[in-house]
Amino acid sequence: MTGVLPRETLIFTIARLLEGVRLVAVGAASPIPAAGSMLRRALDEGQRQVRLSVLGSVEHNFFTNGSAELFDSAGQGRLDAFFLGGGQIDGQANVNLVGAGDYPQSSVRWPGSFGSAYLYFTVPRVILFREEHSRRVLVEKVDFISAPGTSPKGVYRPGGPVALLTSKGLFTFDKTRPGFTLDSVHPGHTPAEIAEATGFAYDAPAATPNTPQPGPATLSLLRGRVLTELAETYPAFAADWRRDLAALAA
Amino acid sequence: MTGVLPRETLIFTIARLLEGVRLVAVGAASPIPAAGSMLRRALDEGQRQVRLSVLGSVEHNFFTNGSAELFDSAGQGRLDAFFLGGGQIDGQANVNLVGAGDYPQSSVRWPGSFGSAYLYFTVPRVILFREEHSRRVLVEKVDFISAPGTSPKGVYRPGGPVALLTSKGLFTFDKTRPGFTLDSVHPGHTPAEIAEATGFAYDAPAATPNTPQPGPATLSLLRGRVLTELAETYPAFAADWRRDLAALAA
Amino acid sequence: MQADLRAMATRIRPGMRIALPVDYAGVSMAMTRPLIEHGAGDLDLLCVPTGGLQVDQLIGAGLVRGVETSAVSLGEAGGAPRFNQAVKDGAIRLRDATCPAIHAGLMAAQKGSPFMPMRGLIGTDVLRHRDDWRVIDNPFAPGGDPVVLIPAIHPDVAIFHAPMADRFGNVWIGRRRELAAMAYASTEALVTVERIVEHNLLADEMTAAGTLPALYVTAIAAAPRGAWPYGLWGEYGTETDELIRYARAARTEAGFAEYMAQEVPA
Amino acid sequence: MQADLRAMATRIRPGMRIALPVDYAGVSMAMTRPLIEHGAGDLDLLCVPTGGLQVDQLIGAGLVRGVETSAVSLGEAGGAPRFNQAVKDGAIRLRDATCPAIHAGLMAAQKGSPFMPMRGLIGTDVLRHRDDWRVIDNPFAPGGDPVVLIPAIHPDVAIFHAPMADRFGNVWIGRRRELAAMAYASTEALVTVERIVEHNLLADEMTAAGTLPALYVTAIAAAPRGAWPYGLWGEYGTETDELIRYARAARTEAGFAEYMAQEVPA
Repeated sequence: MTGVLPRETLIFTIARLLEGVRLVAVGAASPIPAAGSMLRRALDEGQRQVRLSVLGSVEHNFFTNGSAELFDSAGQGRLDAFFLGGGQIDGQANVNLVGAGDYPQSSVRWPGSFGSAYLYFTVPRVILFREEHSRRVLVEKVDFISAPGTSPKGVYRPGGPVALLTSKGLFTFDKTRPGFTLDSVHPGHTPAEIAEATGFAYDAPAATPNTPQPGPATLSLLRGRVLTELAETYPAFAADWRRDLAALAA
Repeated sequence: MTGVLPRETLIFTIARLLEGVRLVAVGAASPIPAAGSMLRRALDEGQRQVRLSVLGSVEHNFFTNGSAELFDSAGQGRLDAFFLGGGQIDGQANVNLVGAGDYPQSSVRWPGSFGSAYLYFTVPRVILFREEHSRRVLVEKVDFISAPGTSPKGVYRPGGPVALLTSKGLFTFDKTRPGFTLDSVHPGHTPAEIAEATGFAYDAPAATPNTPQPGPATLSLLRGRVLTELAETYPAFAADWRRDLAALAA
Repeated sequence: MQADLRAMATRIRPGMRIALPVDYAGVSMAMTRPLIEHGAGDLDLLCVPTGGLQVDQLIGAGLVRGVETSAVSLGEAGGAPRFNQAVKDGAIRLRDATCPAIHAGLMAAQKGSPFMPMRGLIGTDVLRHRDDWRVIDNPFAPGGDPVVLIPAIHPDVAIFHAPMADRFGNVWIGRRRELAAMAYASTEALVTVERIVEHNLLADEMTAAGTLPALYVTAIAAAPRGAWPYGLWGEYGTETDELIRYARAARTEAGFAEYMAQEVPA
Repeated sequence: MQADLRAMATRIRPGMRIALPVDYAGVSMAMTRPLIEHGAGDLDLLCVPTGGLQVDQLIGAGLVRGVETSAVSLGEAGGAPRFNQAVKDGAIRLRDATCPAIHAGLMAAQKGSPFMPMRGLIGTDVLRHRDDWRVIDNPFAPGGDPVVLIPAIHPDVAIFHAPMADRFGNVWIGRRRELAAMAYASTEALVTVERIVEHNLLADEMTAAGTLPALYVTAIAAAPRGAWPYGLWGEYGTETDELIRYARAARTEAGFAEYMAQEVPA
């Protein structure tokens, strides 16, 4: 389907994954998850209230009890969805935000685990989002477990991963197996390309569908209201997006 | 020593017991402890800062984190002194704020333990203050321990009672024994009268001194600045005090 | 009686656990009569951390099954007569606590933790009568060092009164952070306010600092002088004479009923 | 360099544990160079709950023995070069944490409790490398249910930047309550502010709601734009270009030294 930008597919996919949420939090510097959450909010308007908190933002942060309040709200069961990236993500949905190689003297050091070692356990719908889809990122086994994909029976674990979204496709996660299943492939990509770029084993249907694209009404919401809202917090990303739209129209 | 009101002796005694404190907290409806704390603050001015918090007061309460902050400040070791009363106080300095008779269906029910079961453990200098000095209040053994006077070895106990002040006299508390020692008798009272009115055994020197009285400079501070400060929070008590002063002068 | 207060009261169902604030923090006295009229009983009241007039009236009205509290009194007006009578009669299940233990239980719920440890309490009869608390040896100490664990307290509903709310559902609680703590820990929060303002309280940092976000607030109703006869910090003082009048009347069941039948001044 | 900033820095002694806030909460960048000039080393930094430019510069200056943090980065400007180098070299003792664990440790200190329990963490390598944390079975659960205990964190000094203070020593921190949490848990708090006002911040309820009382504040100095190049909420934004300029320069030790030798714009 032409006329839809790759980033719009990602945003729309995130909005689909957020169906039914009441409160979603987005980390700093996460324009696509933020846009997906804003689209969800716009789509649900009049039916249910979707609240969105963007960490580190003054504008889109309604918390008033310091940086602990996000984690508290998760502990209270009020936070329905959150996004995690990761320097490495493996086939059991273990996430590594700390570094590659031996710990602590990592050969490559990333910033650190942030709140993942808590939020991955407590937020019911964690969406793994990493645009880079490569064997460097999607590995057989992470070098350091910032947060595990699943927990043994008896461990308090109301939360966990539901999906992994990359620039190439969407996987769902089955915690009973545990493992990923390829759910859909984004336009312009193929199942074979995904297999080549993925370092862990996963299930895949015989024929993997294409990732659904936003219809005209959704697209107009996305390019109108959502783009405007997003521009307040992510002006650079919004400008890029507008440039791409102009190129598409040309 | 004539010319000093009984309540002024009590206030001055409290100020003496507070020597060296940095932060003292006073419960609601405690004008004499509040006045003693204000006198301490006035006496120390220019040498050390004495902070005073009166619970439930808007004027004299500098806390900004709700009613938990008093207890937090005690846990942090910032609160040096606090006052406790008690429906019953026994010879081991156990305090009962809950009720007389069998628990829970007390024959007389008092409000409850408030913060005593924590503050008695954590505040280094707890002053037991109860004006009524009778065998009904000062008992052999309390019916309910809201807070114990001492704790076995191994129990975290940086705080505890240092003295018991009544309308008749002042006792100090020795936690090693444990027990009270009569320290001084207020003007107008006698050791024999105290023995008669006290329901628990205590040590007493062969000759018990009189409770020290404020000198002229202190008295003028007390009747000037302290009385004025106190009147903001305890207008009725201040008016009574002024009436007694007028009678004294007449 | 205002329709919106009555509507808020209908959210209360029998057997719920209700968190109510200390007398000086912002008691929604305006909700007391609607709660009694609504009549949902078997309530377990949690006083944060002590109770007063509202608790006494709900007990007097027969709606209360249990009370967890660090104290109940009418302050300068003396003991709480209906509470004291119910204690004597063994008519309510009493859970005597101490102020920081109630704060600790709410904090555990706020954090999503199963419990909070707390110093003190060892050797008290408060602890001895709480079979829902536990004592463990501090695992960080070389040996011994008993410490009390207070389980999380999860009220169904918190009810309180505050100076203002905005029309987006945010409530200004100022420095009375225990009101936020109650709301964080509770499933729902019902709030009465002196006034509802048009501007968003979160829109500037000065008002935002004292604001409980709408996320934690279920319903709001305007109730001017809604804490009366209690005062509201920064707004008006307590009418102690009225508390004394109540204390005298409520010494008997009949006197209580007569007092409660009177109209509340607007 | 201001004399009062220099005087504040002299309160730091070698080996102290220093709490520093997350980049958007109010970092006292104005104190960074005075701290380096003062030169007290062997510091253990506690990032509340993550660190950035200030942490990187203190590490680069060789003052840091250990870092406890949930992350260190320069945000949009990328990784923290001196931190990353020190990690690779094994030059600092690293205690990787997760944000709520740092909040929990500070909360334990605030409450005077020996530890706080925290959900999550089980099965992570974060936990596996923390021999100072403990796992116990939740005593309130029928069996099993492991839960992690985080010991109290007691920093010697908290250092942060806020919009204003009054001349009585009270500091307005707005809704950035982690700054209060840091101060409660720490023995001392050193605070820089945009401005010092004449009126008492506690005198009216609106400003009081966002005020950290002087009880917790050791020293205050005015340092206009004292968070630069970070922003200060409600005051000014982050100058990302400057962070990028630093990130490039500090890739090498020499580049770092050259950057730090430059004057800071007033």
